[in-house]
Amino acid sequence: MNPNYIFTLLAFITILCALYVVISKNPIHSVIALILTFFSISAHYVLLNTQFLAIVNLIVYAGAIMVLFLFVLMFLNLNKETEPVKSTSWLTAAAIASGCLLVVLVATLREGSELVMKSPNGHAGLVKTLGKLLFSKYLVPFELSGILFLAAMVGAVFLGKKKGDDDQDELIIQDNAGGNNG
Amino acid sequence: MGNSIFDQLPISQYIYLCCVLFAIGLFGVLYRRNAIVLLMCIELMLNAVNLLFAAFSSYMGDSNGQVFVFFIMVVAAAEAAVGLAILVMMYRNTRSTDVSLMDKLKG
Amino acid sequence: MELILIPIIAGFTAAFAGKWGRWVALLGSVTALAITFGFLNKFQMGNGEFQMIWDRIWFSSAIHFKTGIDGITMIMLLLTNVLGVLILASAINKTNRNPVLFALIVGMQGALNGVFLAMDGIMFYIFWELALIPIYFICAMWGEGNRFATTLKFFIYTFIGSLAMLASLIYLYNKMPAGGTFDYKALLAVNLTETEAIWVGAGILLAFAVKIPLLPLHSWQPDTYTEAPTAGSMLLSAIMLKMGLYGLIRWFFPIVPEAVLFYIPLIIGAGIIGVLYGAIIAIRQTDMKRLVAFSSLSHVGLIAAGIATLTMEGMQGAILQMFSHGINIFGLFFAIDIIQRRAGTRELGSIGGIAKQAPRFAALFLIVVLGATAVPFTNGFPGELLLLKSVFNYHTVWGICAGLTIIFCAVYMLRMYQMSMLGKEKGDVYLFPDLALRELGLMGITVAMVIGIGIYPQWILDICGPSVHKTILTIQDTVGVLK
Amino acid sequence: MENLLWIILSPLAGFAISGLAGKYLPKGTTGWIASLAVLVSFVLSFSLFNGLLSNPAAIKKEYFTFIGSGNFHVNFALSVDRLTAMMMLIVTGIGFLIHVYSISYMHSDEGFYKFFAFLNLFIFNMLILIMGSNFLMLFFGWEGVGLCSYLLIGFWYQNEAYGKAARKAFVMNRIGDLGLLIGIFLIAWQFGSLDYDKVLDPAKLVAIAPGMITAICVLLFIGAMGKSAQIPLYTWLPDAMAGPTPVSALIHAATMVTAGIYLVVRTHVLFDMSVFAREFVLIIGLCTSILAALIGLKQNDIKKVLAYSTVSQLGFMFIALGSQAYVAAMFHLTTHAFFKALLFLGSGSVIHALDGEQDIRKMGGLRKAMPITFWTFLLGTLAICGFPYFSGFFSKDEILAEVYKHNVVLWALCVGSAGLTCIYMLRVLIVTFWGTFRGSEEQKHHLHESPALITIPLVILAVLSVFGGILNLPPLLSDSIAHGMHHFLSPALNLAEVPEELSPLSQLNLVVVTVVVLALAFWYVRHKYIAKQVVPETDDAMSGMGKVMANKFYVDEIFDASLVEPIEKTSDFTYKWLDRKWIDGLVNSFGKIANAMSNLYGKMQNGNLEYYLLYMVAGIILIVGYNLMK
Repeated sequence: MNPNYIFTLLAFITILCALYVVISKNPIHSVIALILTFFSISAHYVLLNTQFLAIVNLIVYAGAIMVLFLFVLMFLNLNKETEPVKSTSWLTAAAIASGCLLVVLVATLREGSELVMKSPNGHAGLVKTLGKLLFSKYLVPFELSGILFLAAMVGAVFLGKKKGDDDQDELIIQDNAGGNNG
Repeated sequence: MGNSIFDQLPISQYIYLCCVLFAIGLFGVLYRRNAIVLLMCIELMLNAVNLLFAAFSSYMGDSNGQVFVFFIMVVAAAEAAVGLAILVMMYRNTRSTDVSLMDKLKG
Repeated sequence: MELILIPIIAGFTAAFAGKWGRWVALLGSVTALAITFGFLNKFQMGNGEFQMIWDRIWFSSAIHFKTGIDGITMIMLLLTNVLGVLILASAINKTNRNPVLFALIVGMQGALNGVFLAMDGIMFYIFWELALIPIYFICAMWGEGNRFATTLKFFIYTFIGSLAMLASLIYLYNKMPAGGTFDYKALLAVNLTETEAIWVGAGILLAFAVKIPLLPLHSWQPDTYTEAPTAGSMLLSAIMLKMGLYGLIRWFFPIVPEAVLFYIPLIIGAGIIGVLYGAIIAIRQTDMKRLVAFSSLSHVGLIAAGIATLTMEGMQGAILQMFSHGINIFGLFFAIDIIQRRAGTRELGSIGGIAKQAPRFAALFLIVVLGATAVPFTNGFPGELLLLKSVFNYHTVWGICAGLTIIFCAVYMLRMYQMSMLGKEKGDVYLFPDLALRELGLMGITVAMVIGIGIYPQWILDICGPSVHKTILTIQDTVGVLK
Repeated sequence: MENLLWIILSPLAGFAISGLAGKYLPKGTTGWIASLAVLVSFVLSFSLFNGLLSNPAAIKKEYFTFIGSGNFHVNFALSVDRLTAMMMLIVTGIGFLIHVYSISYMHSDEGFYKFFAFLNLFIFNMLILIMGSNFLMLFFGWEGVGLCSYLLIGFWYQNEAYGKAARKAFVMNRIGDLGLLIGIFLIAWQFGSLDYDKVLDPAKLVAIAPGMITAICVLLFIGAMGKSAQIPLYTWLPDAMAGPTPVSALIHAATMVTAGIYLVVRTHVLFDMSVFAREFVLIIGLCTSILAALIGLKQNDIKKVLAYSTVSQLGFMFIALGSQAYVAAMFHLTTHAFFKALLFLGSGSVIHALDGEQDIRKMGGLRKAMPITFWTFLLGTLAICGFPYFSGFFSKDEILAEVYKHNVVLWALCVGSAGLTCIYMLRVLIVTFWGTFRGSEEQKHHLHESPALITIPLVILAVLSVFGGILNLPPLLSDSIAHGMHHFLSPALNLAEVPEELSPLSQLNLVVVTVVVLALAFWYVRHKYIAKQVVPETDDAMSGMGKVMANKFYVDEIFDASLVEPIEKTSDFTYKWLDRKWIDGLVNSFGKIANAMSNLYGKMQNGNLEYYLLYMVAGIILIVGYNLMK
């Protein structure tokens, strides 16, 4: 099968799903669309012969992160189409900005594509190769990323903790809540 | 066989795809008001970058690029965790996840 | 050296001396005057070189604290210190007893002395800026009307000019071979191409032209003069704008002689147009201070034009006229201040007939007005005569245009005098007490100087003559004989 | 030799004493001190004059360098030659008489001491003007007398109209002064010196371009125009009558206004070189003379009539100067000083008696009440009219003869002008002193002859007016004493010893024609004002040409509309539009731009996250785009 067809198909799905992420009013739909996007991206990885990344992408993104998102959505009960729509001027501004960036990026990276020395190597994406690299050359960053995770975890826990101890905070929260309800 | 993809498919295709994904993500970041969707769009942009990294890495036969993708994923995961925690905090305080309400940055 | 430090120290002391502040300030000021007279005594007449040079390394080996006195400086020092004392004395005994005001005035006197004494480019620049600080606070703290906006405008305006000057000085320094200094003589010695000289000159000229002010950079002036407190207006017009004119003589033409031919017509043109412009506007002003401000614009335009002719007559006339103008404008502002304090306004048309109530004041004020009108036997005349002659010799048409000033000046000065002092009593002048002893003394000194210089102006010309001659020679060395 | 300095210092001292101490001295004392100061000058001048009679060499004295800068060197120096001496006698002599007169005239004025101080200052400046030995000294005095004139015209400063008149006088004088000053600059440029000795040296003049000399002459004459009230700068003089009458007599009739004549006579060497300048002087003089006489015909203010008469007579003097008859001009200057001072003082006496009334329509029949004033005024009038054997007859006749030599048409016009003089002067005389009194009852009750201090100067001046002609008799009458003034002045002026003469017959003819014209004028006035007892109509009743003449041909109005208003409009325009709106506006616009930018950036920092995101993206696009462009 011509990889061009596969690529085109995958790209089509990817972009479609990505667009739906942005367009959909319901956050739940967005999440699902995003998961689909991630799947298609993983497929791209496979196509590129980078199996490790494909797997990790699925596990980390489609698995862990997106579940987190869903969890938060459920937790906050946000699965309604309550989001107010921004004005048309914002729509134009956003469209123009992203359009411009698109043009600029394409223009920049196209030059890069010509510089690429095409010496593809089937082993580049293998788990073995990557594992060797990670535990030799990138050992320190690898360990550091572990610390980063720890910090992120602590931070997330700290932030997410309900500050019941602090009366003042509680008061403010109640006030706000009252204001919103009223 | 495995190499044929690199011969038949020019890398520019990936560049276009990634740029479009990135732009879509950006558009979402700018246009949407729901903070969760915002975060998701950021993930989308990160993925676009990841994909590009991976593409270049494969085309050039250099694994270093993929290591970076790995690290980006690490950072993205951490970012998503912390970001969502902040979001929950914000929701507790304002009963909303509308970023338009986050206008207290003015000095 | 002492001349700079003593007033500044006196200023700092005075600021914290509370009730005694003004006397401390006055003491410092008078001491400075005494030192000036000491210098005048030591001064060798007929010597065009710098004398009594005092030279220490300041920031680095390139920047010295170097002072020296030549004839031109001597006159400016006399002007600064005589008027410094007078202005301080005129400000004392007013309703405002804040020692900071007096401290600022006397500090300003020190900074001005520094400007005139400096023989080092950076030192000149530093004192040039230093003089700006007290006047800013004087105007902003004791001014009237829209004082903050006006003062800020003045400050920024002059500051931009000064920065341009600094840039020019640094450019000159970079042109020197390694081991150069900002010394006056070293700056003189730098050779520039004509284009370079024009650009360097533009930077320096901008600083001076704003301060003088030359048309069309004058628009800070009327507002600032009008809204500044009287002491501020006096300092600004009597001494500070002389910095610009002095700068033209000392720091502009000799430094960029290569560009002289380019700048002469420019400065003379701007000066003469300023003469007419200021005079014509002054004719219809009703605020006395604003009127004097525009008359000042007119007078300094002529002075600047005279300097730019680069002739003995023009430069000496300019120096003489700077001195005279300082005295006259002090007298005018003082008189206006007296009127304003007693009648509550200085708006022409709402006062009149003061002469009837205060004949002595009327007589003294008249003499000052006549001095400003350049009537013979007053100080305005000889300077104006020399200036007009130099401009006339430069170009007949310019000369005639400048000459119109003697007509317009008579019109607006006498209009001001008549509307305020003569005619039927009008406004709140029925209980206008005649001059008190202090005021009488100050006006008396002013008038004595007006007439004294009017009758024997030659002593000023004698003091500055050789230095002026040397300055002109310096310029001519580069340019060749001008015209 | 120190006398020279004392001559000028004496009035200066008088000024200082009366100015500073006058307030505390009794009025009489101040007046006498001031008069004495002038008398001292007069006596010293007279002794100088005596010395010069025997020895015509000029006396010169330099005191100190006044201004020395570069090539420009001017000394404070005095010099006296015969011309100067004559002027000094006129100034100090008449000055003294008028001082004495003023003691009585001004006795009730509260500014008495000030008045004498100013008078003394005037004498001082006038002496500087004529005694200075270079052009700058002349200019000093020139401006100085203008200043004194200003001070004295506006002496009653409470009246705003007077103040305006004073200012007008000063400003108009300054216009002339500018001309003079530029002339002086030209002289300094061309001759490298301002000393009379060096400039007025005929040998040197040859080297100067004729055009330059013409320019100098015209500029000097512009100065003279201002001071001596010639067209177009004459309108200040009638207004100057706002000053006290002695001032009008001294400054605006006898001395200051003749400074222009003195200037031209002094520099006649230059004028001799330039035909154009002479013709210019001649035409201006003639026009002024006729115009002023015409206006004078219809004026009803006694002082205004005299003022226009002065303008007219000054025009006459310039006619003489234009026809190179310098001695004749000086002669007329002298006699005019006598009789015009007399007339002014006489009118002052009348005004004094009538308590400030100046309108001749409210006078009349004063002949009996004020005999001395009447008789002296009559003599003065006859003298100015040129009644045979009075001083004016000789001086005017000489001018007419000189003009005749020059051009017959001009001569005819001059004779006409002399006739007009005769008409308006007699009109004033008759309307004032004949007929019945037309003032109020109260004034009538108060009518009295003036005190001796007023009448004595009148009598002295009357005598001089009658016999002043002796100074320079034509040879027609007697050869031995003829041309006294000519002989006296010729060394100072470098003139030939004996003037060129017309034949006795044509002289006689001229005289006869003149006398006939004058007789006609007499007859007309007699017919109109004595026989018919016509009183000038009121302002409203005037019409046609008469109204135009009474309104001074609207010259003032024309000046207002063509000069004053445009300048004021320009001033407003320049200030409000050009200065405030554009120049200041431009400067402020920098501030405004900065402010607007600051506002803009301020708004951008609205604290909202989304905006910040947008800015960030824009920034990225710009940076990447910029790098791309590179």
